Amino acid sequence: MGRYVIRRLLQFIPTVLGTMFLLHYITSLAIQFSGNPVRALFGDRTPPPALLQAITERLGYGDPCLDRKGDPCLWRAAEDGGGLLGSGYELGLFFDRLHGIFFNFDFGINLRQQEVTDLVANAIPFTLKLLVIAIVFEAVVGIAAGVLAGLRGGSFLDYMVKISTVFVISVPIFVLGLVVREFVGVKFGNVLRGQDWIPDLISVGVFSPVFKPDYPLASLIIPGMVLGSVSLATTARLTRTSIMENVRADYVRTAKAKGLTNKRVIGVHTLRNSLIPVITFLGVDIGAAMAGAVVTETIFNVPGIGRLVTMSARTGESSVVIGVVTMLVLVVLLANLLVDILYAVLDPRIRYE
Amino acid sequence: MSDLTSAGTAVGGGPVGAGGPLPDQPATGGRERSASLWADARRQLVRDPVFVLSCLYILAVGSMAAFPKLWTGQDPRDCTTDRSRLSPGGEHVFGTDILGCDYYSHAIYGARPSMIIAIMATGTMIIIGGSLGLLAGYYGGWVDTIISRVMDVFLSLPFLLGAIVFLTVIKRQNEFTIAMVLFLLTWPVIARIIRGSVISSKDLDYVQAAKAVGARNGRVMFRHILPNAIAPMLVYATIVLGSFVAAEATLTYLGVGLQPPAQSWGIMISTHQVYFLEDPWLLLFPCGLLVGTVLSFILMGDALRDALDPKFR
Amino acid sequence: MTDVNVKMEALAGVDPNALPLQVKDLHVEFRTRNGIAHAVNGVSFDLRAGETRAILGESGCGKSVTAQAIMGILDSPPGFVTGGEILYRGVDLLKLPESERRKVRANRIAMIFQDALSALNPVFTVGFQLAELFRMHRGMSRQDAKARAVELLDLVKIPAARQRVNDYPHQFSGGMRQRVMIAMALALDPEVLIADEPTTALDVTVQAQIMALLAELQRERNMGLVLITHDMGVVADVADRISVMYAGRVIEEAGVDDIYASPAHPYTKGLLESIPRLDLKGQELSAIKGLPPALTNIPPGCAFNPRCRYTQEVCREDPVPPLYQVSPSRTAACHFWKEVKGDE
Amino acid sequence: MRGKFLKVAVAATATAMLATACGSGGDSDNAGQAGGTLRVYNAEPAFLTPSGGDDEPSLYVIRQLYRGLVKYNADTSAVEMDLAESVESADQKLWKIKIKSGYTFDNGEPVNADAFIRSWNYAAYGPNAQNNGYFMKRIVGVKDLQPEDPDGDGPKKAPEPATKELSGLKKVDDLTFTVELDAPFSGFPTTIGYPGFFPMAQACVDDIAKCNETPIGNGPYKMDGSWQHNVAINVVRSDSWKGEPGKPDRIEYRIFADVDGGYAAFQANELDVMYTLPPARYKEAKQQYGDRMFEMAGDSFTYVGFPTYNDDFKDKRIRQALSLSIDRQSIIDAVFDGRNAPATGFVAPSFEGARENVCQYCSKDVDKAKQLLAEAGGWPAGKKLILWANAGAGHDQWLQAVGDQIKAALDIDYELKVNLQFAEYLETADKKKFTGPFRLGWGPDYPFLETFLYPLYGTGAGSNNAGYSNAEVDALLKEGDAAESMQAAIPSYQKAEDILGEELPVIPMWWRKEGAVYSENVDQFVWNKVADADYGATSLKKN
Repeated sequence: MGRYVIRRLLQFIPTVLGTMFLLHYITSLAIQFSGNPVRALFGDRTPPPALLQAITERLGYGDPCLDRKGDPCLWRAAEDGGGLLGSGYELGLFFDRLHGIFFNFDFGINLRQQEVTDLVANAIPFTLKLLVIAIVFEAVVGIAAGVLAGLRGGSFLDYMVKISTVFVISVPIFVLGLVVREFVGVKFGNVLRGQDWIPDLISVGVFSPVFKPDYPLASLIIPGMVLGSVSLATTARLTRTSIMENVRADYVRTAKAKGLTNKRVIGVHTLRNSLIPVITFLGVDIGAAMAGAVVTETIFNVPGIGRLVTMSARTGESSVVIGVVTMLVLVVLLANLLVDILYAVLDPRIRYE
Repeated sequence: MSDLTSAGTAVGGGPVGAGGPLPDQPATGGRERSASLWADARRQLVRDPVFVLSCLYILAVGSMAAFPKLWTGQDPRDCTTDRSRLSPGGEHVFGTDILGCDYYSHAIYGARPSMIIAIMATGTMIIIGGSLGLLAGYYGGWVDTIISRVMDVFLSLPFLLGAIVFLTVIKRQNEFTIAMVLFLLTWPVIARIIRGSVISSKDLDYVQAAKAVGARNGRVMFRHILPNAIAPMLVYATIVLGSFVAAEATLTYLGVGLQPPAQSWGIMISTHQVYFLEDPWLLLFPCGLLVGTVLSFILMGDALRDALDPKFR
Repeated sequence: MTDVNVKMEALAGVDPNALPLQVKDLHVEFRTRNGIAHAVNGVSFDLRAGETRAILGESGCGKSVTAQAIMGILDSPPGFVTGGEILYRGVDLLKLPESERRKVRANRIAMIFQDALSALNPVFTVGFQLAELFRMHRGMSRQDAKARAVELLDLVKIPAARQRVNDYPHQFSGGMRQRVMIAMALALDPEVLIADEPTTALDVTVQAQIMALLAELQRERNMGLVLITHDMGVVADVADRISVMYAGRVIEEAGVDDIYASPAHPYTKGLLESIPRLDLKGQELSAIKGLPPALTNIPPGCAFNPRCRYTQEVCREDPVPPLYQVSPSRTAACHFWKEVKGDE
Repeated sequence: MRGKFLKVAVAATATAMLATACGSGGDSDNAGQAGGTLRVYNAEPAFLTPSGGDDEPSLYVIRQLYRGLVKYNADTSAVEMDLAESVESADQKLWKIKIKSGYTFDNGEPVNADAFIRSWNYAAYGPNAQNNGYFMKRIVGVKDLQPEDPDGDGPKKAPEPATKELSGLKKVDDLTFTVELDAPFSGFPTTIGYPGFFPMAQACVDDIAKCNETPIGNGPYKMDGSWQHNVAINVVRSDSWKGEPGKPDRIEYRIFADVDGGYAAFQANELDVMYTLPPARYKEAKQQYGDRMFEMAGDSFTYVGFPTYNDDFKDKRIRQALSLSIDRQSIIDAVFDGRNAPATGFVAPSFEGARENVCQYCSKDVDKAKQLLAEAGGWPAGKKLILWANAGAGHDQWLQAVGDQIKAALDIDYELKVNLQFAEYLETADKKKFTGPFRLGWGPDYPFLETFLYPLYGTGAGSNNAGYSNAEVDALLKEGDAAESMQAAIPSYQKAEDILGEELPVIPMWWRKEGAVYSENVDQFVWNKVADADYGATSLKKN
């Protein structure tokens, strides 16, 4: 177990560095090819060059390598001519950024000169709540539907689950989100709000068409369900397949031959094995759900990470997009690592390899 | 679409190629077995109404993309603001959009970019991702280590976020760049499938036998190992085609996809989603076509997997 | 090990003097997309206490399905028992409600599977899987059940049982795993043990050890043993009586000595001839030509007729050959059993 | 002056046309009820400091937290003294400003001459990188605070400015100071009502980051808690404010990522005021909330500029012909649901001195267009007209309609070039690299018609993206700047506008109609022609 974890950790390091270099190179290319993003800050008005320059410096877009198209910004000519090992070069912007991230926890600032770490810190509680709701929703409903469908393979119920899940996968999530907001949040919500006997928590909170600061949790339930619905389909199908495979497994037959009750055969012997891939999926899905939050949060006005990324992408603030994505990628990688370890915990065959 | 990297598992079920296609096949008759596997699969597929319907739908959409003139004689660029947002009916079967362009011909012509993106991205993904997976699985060792680490790097980018990052940076959003971004973010999935499949089949006896009689690496890879990997790859590719069609729409909605005046379903949906309460058909028609296409691809993939995976017989 | 023998509760209608197991005219079919497969077509046999009955046949002849039907663990759908009776001490198991039938499993009739690696749940320790029996059927506490699990592992001669009880199945060698399987089957001291190819997956030396262990335990407990196998060698050593199956039917039933001395069905004869024998070194080994029929498409008449060298017109026509009484204690389903028997 | 620059930028980059408010004048002297909580729609502000905030969402908050020297009349947009006792000048170049005594910041610091000088210096100082530094451009000494980069965009950094103070600002006594301008400007008093000229406390300048999160204001409202980014900003009535008190006890700015989400919240009765509407919901809103909707012709200008530096567009007859082929109203009806007013001049209709039909070529007349085109020698055969707009903001739609109409009228085929993101698009504009007509917008800085003229058409002016240069226009603008009063300046500016109407360096397209809706809880909604929705003056019904 210990060795397994260490091996995974060692694999983790090049992945993180590789991912960060990828993101760094993309940002650099962006600036190299399409110019200074600070300019957009001034809109139709042309700013005095001095002001533009000052803001550019503040934002750290002043490195000369950003003027050379295609330069990966790995090295720069050392100012004193000596540089690393007398080569005349020293570590460039990429290493500055790495240093910033790992030693100072500095992911850069946005065009409004707010720290990306602060932006994320403000946004993350909302995204976390949303994610928890989404994952719980997709896990509970998805697994339940998957188990039912899997146990009765080929039945009407199975068919229903299959069709509805494929359908959910096919509808673009933004269409689903918009329809839910307008019909469930506004139309149906207004009907509820017109009824006095319905508690505010339900009518004003849960059925609020958009996130509401007064009901920080209740008003996230519906957005969370929309976010979860995409992976809900996946979870259900994965569970279904997994159950169908395991229900025929020899050890399930053994369990039956042991005279165990049906409940125990399914609940202990089948489910435990079937859920290993599902739980792994749910873990990996955290990353996907974060990405999905980009759409959901925009539609339901949840002030989380996803909305932050969308708004930054729309205004061309690549510094924020990159900063946030870098941070998210670190989170995703960490989550993947944990999932792998969890996998080893759940499946002893991996553990003792 | 939340994440294409999970779409395979999503739709397929277990990691499609994880255990190799036929883990229990007798060591010798691999080739014959796979031959009869394909024949069986074909027999089963033509009897499956879902598969046949899906195929027909895809064919229809494909012909819209390839030969739009077959479907409509109207020019989608013939617009006049005088007939903005007419309801469906009469001369304009699907009505007109806000600029007064015929919506039906718009929808027909809109099939092309969506299909081009999906096909180009999937094709590149299969060729490059497949080759890398083959190399990694076959040679193992440091080749495998390097390729696997690079795969990890790309897999660590959640699909939508990665696409947003790449496309905000590229800023030239056309069919080609979008397809390339989709490819970049998804090739590791297919590479993984192939790699797993190759690893599980390279120790099979008939492969060892081929090596023992001195077959060259290339021949062993392509004649003996690759055929085993084709079934799971085909299943995944079909499903991913659908996901890419949906992804195009989502990216467009987020403002990083195709840009007007290009015509695609994604653009039609995201331009008109704001009108869906007033003039729902503006959203309904492109959305219906899109959902139908995605649905068909996924159902096709499902049927293929059921047919090709003996476990589900 | 006497306290293991406490039965949970009496099964209504049990006649202690009746045979522990009687199978009468059992029919099982599988309803698949490609048609109905007739896996078992009227199998009958008896089993006395302490007796070992071997069921012999090629893979796909329906012997494992018969075993599963007896245990009531057929995958259903697609498998369905469509006729016959399975009597445990006079009680027809097929007529029992599931909740009653469940109590028969492991308590009175237990089963050992072929591939212990896949038959043991990979994610639980063997201790858990053994203890589970005592917890569920005997209502023991976890601790007591665990202690019993250790005793069982000792019983099947697994060294260092106390430590190994916490190991997972994949940490055991093949032979050890099969011992675990046996321990699991014997845990509740059943009267009938069905062993489905218990040694097929094992090395020859290990095979012998396992068979010896089984035989020893059977003797100690006076259990009836149904040994399902395709291995004539194994049968010769341990079996008392043999039922030979082909295409879902018993085509010959006899004491072990009779069969080996003079088979009365061409199929049995073929099987025997295909065993390499040291005393016939140098001669060509004769194998049965062709393949067994697909169960969805069994030929009319005698199912064996396409492969049989005694085939005549009558064999190709329905009805199938009846079981001819070859001697008071043996039957064979061949129109020409006399010729077969005499033709050495 | 009202910063609509970024409003345009936001509109261009965020959602499609993010309309600002609409409204008619509720009048402020007919006092409604006081009290209650007013919940209003807002987007995420950029900054909550007067020196930094120049976008619409910021200004909506800043205007309630801070107050400046002058304010604007809600109905007439005339300049009225607010914190200033007087703003006077003999030569329109040296202005003397006297401040009323007794006003303080929330933290007790006095609002005196230093407070203004401090704030303006802070904004102007280049290294502070304050957006509103731009507005100090007329004050003497601003060049010393914003030095030029010696090698353009190159690796060398701009030198550290020698001084941190504008030499044109002089304190006379505690409550009096003088402002010296580079050149005479008669409109100066209108400019200082813009939030960029509001005062800042010393404590605020000392820790600007903290002050941005929890502003130390001097206005009728003060912060309740600090800025909850992307969620809400809450303000309550301030006790230290000596002027006319705000009506609601509390104003809650709910922050939305896009206007559609905000509208959904409004429909669910979670908001009392939406100062803008999603374009696509305009019809529906009008139907549903007709009696609670304000509409007003606004002052956001959309135009299609000509690259006059490009040979194809040097001949004014070509420019006139293209303008004549466009039917503005039909595009407005189709694409905007009628939410714009066709432009026939270059100055917002609501401005004093604005006239109709300054542009003779701004209504559709295909025959005349063809004739003018023929006179100019026709359009180069086979050459496509390239129409430019920035990507992702929905401009492509109406521009496509423009192209369709030009094609129909003059048989000139067109091509849309709409794939540049806003930053890159603006850079293309700055570098004068457009190859065809381009879409841009403009919002006024202050309620004085000059704001629509010099910045866009003055030779070498910052936002003269058409590259237009006309000595006569320049002279007339200067004449207006030096006029002895704002009234006296108007005729000169009008003459300049007349020349533009003939020369057509840009095609005026339309003025956006502002539209706002408010809930049943609102008793009297107040819309200020310059400062837009005035939440402090809006009263709520008593429950």
